[in-house]
Amino acid sequence: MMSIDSIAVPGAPAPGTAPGTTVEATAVTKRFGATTALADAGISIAAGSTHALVGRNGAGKSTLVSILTGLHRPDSGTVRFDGEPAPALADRDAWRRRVACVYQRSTIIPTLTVAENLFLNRQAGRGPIGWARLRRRAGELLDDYGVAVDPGAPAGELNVEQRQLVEIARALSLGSRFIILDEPTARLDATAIDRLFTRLRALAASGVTLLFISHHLHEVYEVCDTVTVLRDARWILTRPVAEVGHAALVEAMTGEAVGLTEWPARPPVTAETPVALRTTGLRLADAYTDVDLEVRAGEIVGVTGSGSSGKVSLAETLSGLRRPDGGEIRVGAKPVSPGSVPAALAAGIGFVPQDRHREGLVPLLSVEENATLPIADRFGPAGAIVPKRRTAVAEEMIARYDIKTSSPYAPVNSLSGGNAQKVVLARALSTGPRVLVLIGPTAGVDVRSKESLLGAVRAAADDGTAVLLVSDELDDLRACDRVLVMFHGRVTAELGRDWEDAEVVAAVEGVAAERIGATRDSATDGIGAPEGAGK
Amino acid sequence: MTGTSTASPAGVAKTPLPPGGPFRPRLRLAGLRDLALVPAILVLVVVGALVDPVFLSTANIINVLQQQTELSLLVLAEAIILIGGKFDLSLESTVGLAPALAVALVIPAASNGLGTDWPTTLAIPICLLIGLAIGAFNGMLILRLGLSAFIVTLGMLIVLRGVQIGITGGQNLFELPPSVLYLGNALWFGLPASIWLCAALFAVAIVVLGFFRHGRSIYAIGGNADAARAAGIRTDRVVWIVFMVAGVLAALAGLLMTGRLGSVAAAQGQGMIFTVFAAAVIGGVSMDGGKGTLFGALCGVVVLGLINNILTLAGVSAQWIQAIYGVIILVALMLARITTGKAQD
Amino acid sequence: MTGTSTASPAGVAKTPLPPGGPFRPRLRLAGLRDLALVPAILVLVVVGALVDPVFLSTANIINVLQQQTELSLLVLAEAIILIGGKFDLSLESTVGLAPALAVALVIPAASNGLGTDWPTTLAIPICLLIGLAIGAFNGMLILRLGLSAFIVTLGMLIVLRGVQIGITGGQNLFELPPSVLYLGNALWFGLPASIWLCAALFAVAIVVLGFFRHGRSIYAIGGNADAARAAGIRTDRVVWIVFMVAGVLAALAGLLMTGRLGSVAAAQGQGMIFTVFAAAVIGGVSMDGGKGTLFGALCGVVVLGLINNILTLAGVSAQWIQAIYGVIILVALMLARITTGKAQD
Amino acid sequence: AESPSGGEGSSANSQIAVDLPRADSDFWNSYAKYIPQFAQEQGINLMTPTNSQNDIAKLVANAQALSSQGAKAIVMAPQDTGAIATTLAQLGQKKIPVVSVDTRPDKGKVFMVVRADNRAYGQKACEFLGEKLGGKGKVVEFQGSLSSVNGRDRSEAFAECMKSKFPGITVFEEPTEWEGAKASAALQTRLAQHPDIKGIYMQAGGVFLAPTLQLLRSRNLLVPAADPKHVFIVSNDGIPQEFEAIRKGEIDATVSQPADLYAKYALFYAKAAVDGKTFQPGPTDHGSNIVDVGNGILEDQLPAPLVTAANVDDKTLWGNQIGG
Ligand SMILES: Nc1ncnc2c1ncn2[C@@H]1O[C@H](COP(=O)(O)OP(=O)(O)OP(=O)(O)O)[C@@H](O)[C@H]1O
Ligand SMILES: Nc1ncnc2c1ncn2[C@@H]1O[C@H](COP(=O)(O)OP(=O)(O)OP(=O)(O)O)[C@@H](O)[C@H]1O
Ligand SMILES: O[C@H]1[C@H](O)[C@H](O)OC[C@H]1O
Ligand SMILES: [Mg+2]
Ligand SMILES: [Mg+2]
Repeated sequence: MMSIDSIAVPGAPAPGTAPGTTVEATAVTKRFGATTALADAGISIAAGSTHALVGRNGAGKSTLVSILTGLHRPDSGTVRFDGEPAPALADRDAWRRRVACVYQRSTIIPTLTVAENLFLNRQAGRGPIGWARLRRRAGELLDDYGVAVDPGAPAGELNVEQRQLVEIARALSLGSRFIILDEPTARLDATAIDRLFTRLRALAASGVTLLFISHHLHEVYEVCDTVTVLRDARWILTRPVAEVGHAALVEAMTGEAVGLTEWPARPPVTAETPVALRTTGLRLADAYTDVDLEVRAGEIVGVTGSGSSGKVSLAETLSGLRRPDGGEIRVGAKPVSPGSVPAALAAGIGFVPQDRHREGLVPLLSVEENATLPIADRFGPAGAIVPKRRTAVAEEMIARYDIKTSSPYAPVNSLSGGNAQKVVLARALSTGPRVLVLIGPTAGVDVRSKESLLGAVRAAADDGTAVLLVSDELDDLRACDRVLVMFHGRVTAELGRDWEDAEVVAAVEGVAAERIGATRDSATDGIGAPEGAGK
Repeated sequence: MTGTSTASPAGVAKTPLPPGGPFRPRLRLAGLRDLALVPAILVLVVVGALVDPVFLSTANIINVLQQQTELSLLVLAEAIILIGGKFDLSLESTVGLAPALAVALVIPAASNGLGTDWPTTLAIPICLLIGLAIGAFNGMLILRLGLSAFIVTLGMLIVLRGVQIGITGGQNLFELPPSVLYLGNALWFGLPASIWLCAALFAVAIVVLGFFRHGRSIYAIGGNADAARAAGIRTDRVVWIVFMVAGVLAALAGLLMTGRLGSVAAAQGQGMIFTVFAAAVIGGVSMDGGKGTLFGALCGVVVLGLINNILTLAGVSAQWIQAIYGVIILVALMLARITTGKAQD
Repeated sequence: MTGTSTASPAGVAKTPLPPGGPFRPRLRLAGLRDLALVPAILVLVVVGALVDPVFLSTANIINVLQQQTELSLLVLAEAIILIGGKFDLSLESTVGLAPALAVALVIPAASNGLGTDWPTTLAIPICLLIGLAIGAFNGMLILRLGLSAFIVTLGMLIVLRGVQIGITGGQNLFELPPSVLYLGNALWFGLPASIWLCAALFAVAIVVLGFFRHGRSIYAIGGNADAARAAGIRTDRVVWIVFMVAGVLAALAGLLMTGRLGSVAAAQGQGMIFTVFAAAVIGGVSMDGGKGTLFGALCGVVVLGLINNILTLAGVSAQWIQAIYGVIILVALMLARITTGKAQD
Repeated sequence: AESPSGGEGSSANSQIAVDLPRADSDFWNSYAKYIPQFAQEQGINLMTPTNSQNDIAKLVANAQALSSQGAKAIVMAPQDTGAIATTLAQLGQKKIPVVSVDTRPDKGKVFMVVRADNRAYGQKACEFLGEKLGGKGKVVEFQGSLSSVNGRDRSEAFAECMKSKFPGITVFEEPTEWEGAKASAALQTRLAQHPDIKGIYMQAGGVFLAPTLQLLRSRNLLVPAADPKHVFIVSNDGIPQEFEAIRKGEIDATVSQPADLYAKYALFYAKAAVDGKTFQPGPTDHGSNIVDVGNGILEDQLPAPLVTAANVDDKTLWGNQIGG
């Protein structure tokens, strides 16, 4: 393992621009109120390279992106494209010619059709828009990128994943020679990631410069040739990917010379352990049918499957957000009345929803209040809330789950994605649930935070909580005792402790078991494989 | 739209299936939503014909249309602003102030003018310019100072009405130059000029909002301003222009009303804004921005006009007419929403 | 410049420091935003005292407060609804209809009653129940049918006003049972009862919205209804209760006004809703839901009351008073926003 | 009773307050212009008039502010006549006499009501139209607001008279809330439905005159009385524009509601009240009658002459005394 001291640190990117530098940001500082998002940071991306930008949640990556794409003006510092000073902030067209971007936050307009979103502000030249033609072009574009979405559908009807695919297709279609992707894979399943990477490699081969942000370090090794690390708003290093080992990269990001945790084996769950969560014949039209499952106290069960496999609907049914068409849910021996979140909470089911922006958090309320919403009745008599008591609980949560916030009273929308996700998890665990249901809890969460999130989940399981973890991420599933795979609304496979990545991937795609492990150029087994960089 | 995924167990599509099954029905449904009020209009026409055969006479139909022209221009203005995600309460006061001020600037002091005695031929351009200026001022406060559109335009509503009373001393202006009276009275090809004007303006606006990049950018801004900005739309400029256009439309509505009623009443336009919102929202324009069509808004205007006309023809007692009117609006609204099968936002 | 990793070779703190400074300042700022209007109120008090010494007399202060009691109850009701992310225009018609219907049910037909002749002691409970029923009906249409709050309550505004004109024939009711007159007239400990009532209701509401689970859930719903639902809040039930409470508050405001004016005017409450919104929004309550405090809203009411009173005392010319009033509101608003240094949503 | 005098009694330094009911009607703006003029003539110390903008809550606030500022008598014109009772009681307790102009409070004590007989307006309009139409035909009536005593008085009297004296005439009652646009739309619809409408009664010329003329002009119905297409119009208020229309033959009559006398005698009675004078029912020295309208309320019913082409140039009519 390389120690951080041994990394040769290149100086700050030089002010004079070397030829062949697509973009260079120098000494950029950006503050949001009391928060310094970037402190004297910089990045320099060579033409034609595929550059990774990594760092923990809140390190300032997205802020740097917004500065590189002209959405924010840096408080100080400069941005140059191909050696030329960046255009004026108001000249959006000039920016768009230089750089295209898939932002971390959706820039899809829900009320417009997919076709119009794809060609926003370039639907036509001066003349009128030919809608039929536009839809046809959109259809072709989507086909090109393998996105099966009706170009005439309102974008608001798409699911998170489809929206992201549309955004990627849009950015790629702009024909810019420099493309930024801010965590494009956080919401994609394995096959979609595969397709994306194929596309990225082709783009890189044709000389397009890419800036790629991800919390999946193995992806960095898979597609990137250079990596820049930000930590606490500062630039830490820029190196060829091949020269930085996985552990060194984590060390640069976290500032700790400690490797990532290998999950210790958990004591096996015995058949005597009482069943905490049981569903019998659970079904929801158009989503899933005949789901019978059992989760024992202290057991962590992963559920995976491709998009539209029904796994999310299943989890949302357990949480009370959806009412099943039939079947029964029991916690312990007691049936849970269906379709009611309060009933599920009362029965002891804690829940981490899929989309933290849409259904996870109340943006204007404080971290403290968001974290304690379901236990608001515990801070005083008759529903009264004694502020001191609540703050005490919140401060404990902030410490326990390592939530990076300026204060318990800070509005939760001032937090970075990973930290916001920790607030949602803290909230789900706040009730001390017997059953914890999570959907994609580590999407968009940095390596270290991911560890602490999963650590918290395992700690809860160790205390006897039954955990049902719905996820596409192999890292998440690895922390599980067993994994159920859903395909087209049914549980089609169950994997014990020692599965291979390829087994899961095959089951997810509905490929018969005998073909498991046969051929597959893995998109997802690159962990600890620095040699997989570039192409 | 029920593409059940369980139905095709073997389908190992490489790409995720769209959640909504086959493509076409969705498209057709979206179109249908625009036509949500058409059945309501048909019902009203039948009811009207049953109430009194006069209802279907050309004269009566023309009356209904003409009476709604001013309202429809305001609805056009408000609908564009709502689609852009903003709000304007002050339009109704522009309806009064713009013609009042324009007239006061051109008529002699003896007829309650301001004594400036500008050439009377300038009355119409001045009136429209005043509307433009009011829109520009609203836009400036909202965009530059970052104030909420609701409260800025509420303040302006009071201020503008107050200014009108101030400069006219609360008098109705009777001595109007003929140019000011013209538009609200003239007949072109046998139809009131105001109907032609409205039809033309709606047609232009429908085409611009439906088929031109600048028009579409209003939808984009109303749907997600950040996304629109990221896509290179100059959101502030577009919103500002929208407010100015709306101001001009309101001033034009004021001109038409002035011509039709033959004077500028001190209270001209007062109380109209509620009806404007009712028409726009019944017509399917969302208060949340980015949603709705001008054709729908126009249908909303027609529905309200027909209800009014039928209630008058039916000779409903003065005592209950307002309650009945309100109930019909509520019911029309529910029907429009239930037939399109969509919850509103 | 760049933080080289060699600078801190040993692993730094386990938990990285928050990028922002210490905890306290942010808290204090949030508190300040509530107090944004306090300087404005102080300025107005000084101006008022300079304009006319009468301004500071106990009698005048009590008058100002009493005149604002009904408005303040409506603002309280509307602020709670706005914080919950909804909208209610019909409150102003409840102010008229609830007492009118209650009175009509208890007085003899000879005095314009409905002939039901229910016991007059029931007048107050009936009035409040009518408010409750209106709120419940609004809530039902909005929640069960998924209609937009704006348009439902706009329709109800027209319907309720119409029903009032219908049942009273547009007449004012002035043969009122003493119980109905009591609250708007009584003095408790030397102050009008209505002032005590308002103060008590605001105090209770401020505590509930600030320090009780149920009150906080209104903020959560207004801030993000989906998230509130996922966190186990019964959002529909809470919103429904909010509408009913608001209806009761509006009915109570109607009772106070009836008592103060000694009759139920046919137009009672008419035109108040704009002022209600102005007060709430000037007081910092957001039209987008989830934001603002009741204390702020109360300050908004006080500011408007003081402006009115000072303009009257100053003997501003009738011709210009409305324009000046509007300008002052606009300026107050800008100042309030600029001092808190925040763009509004 | 008593005669107006510019005497130097105890009222010389007593402040008298006037609240104007609205600033958006020509009738009331004329009244507002007369107030300072007659105050000066009668040697009255007039406070700056306030304006309650048709809003009873503002009227109450204004009355309270005026009494705090030391008004010794208040002249007001509550347009919403029900909602002023409590305020009157409070002013009564403070011994501040009130003179009510144009409208009579439904309840409560006032020193004097200065008004014209609004029922007579409706009656005169009915008789005029009935005769011109020869007792048959169709008539449109623009009703004022049902929530004002004036609107009700005029509507009721007109209806009763039509029913009893001219049963052959069909009346279409159009609710307008005193709004010109509403009247115009209703008339337009009615004309389409009944092209043979022959008469119009508008209860307030200040708001209905211009819209009505404009509409008739566009229908080519503004023709001389001799023409069989002529529509007979009776208006109300007596503003200069109505007189002008009578001279041109566009309308046929109006009731001159005396804005000047309203201002003059409102101030006169306010001053008299401060001076401690009292009045009895009976004829006055200015050609009117003081009537006890019940509950001991006295109403000085000022003359409100019907103006036709015959007397439209009468210099004593207030509408001929101001510019416009
Ligand atoms: N508009 C804003 N207002 C206030 N603070 C902000 C804003 N945008 C970002 N921040 C803060 O700036 C810091 C950097 O945020 P940024 O989004 O750049 O992090 P990131 O590295 O992209 O994190 P993640 O991996 O979670 O996406 C965070 O502390 C964040 O809370
Ligand atoms: N309420 C509903 N009405 C109609 N169809 C639904 C409903 N809920 C889910 N579906 C459909 O059921 C299928 C399964 O949906 P679900 O969201 O559970 O998939 P998923 O496995 O979570 O996919 P992803 O991982 O992409 O979110 C999809 O085709 C979805 O569109
Ligand atoms: O009260 C009425 C007044 O007599 C006049 O006719 O104008 C309309 C109303 O204000
Ligand atoms: Mg980010
Ligand atoms: Mg899903």
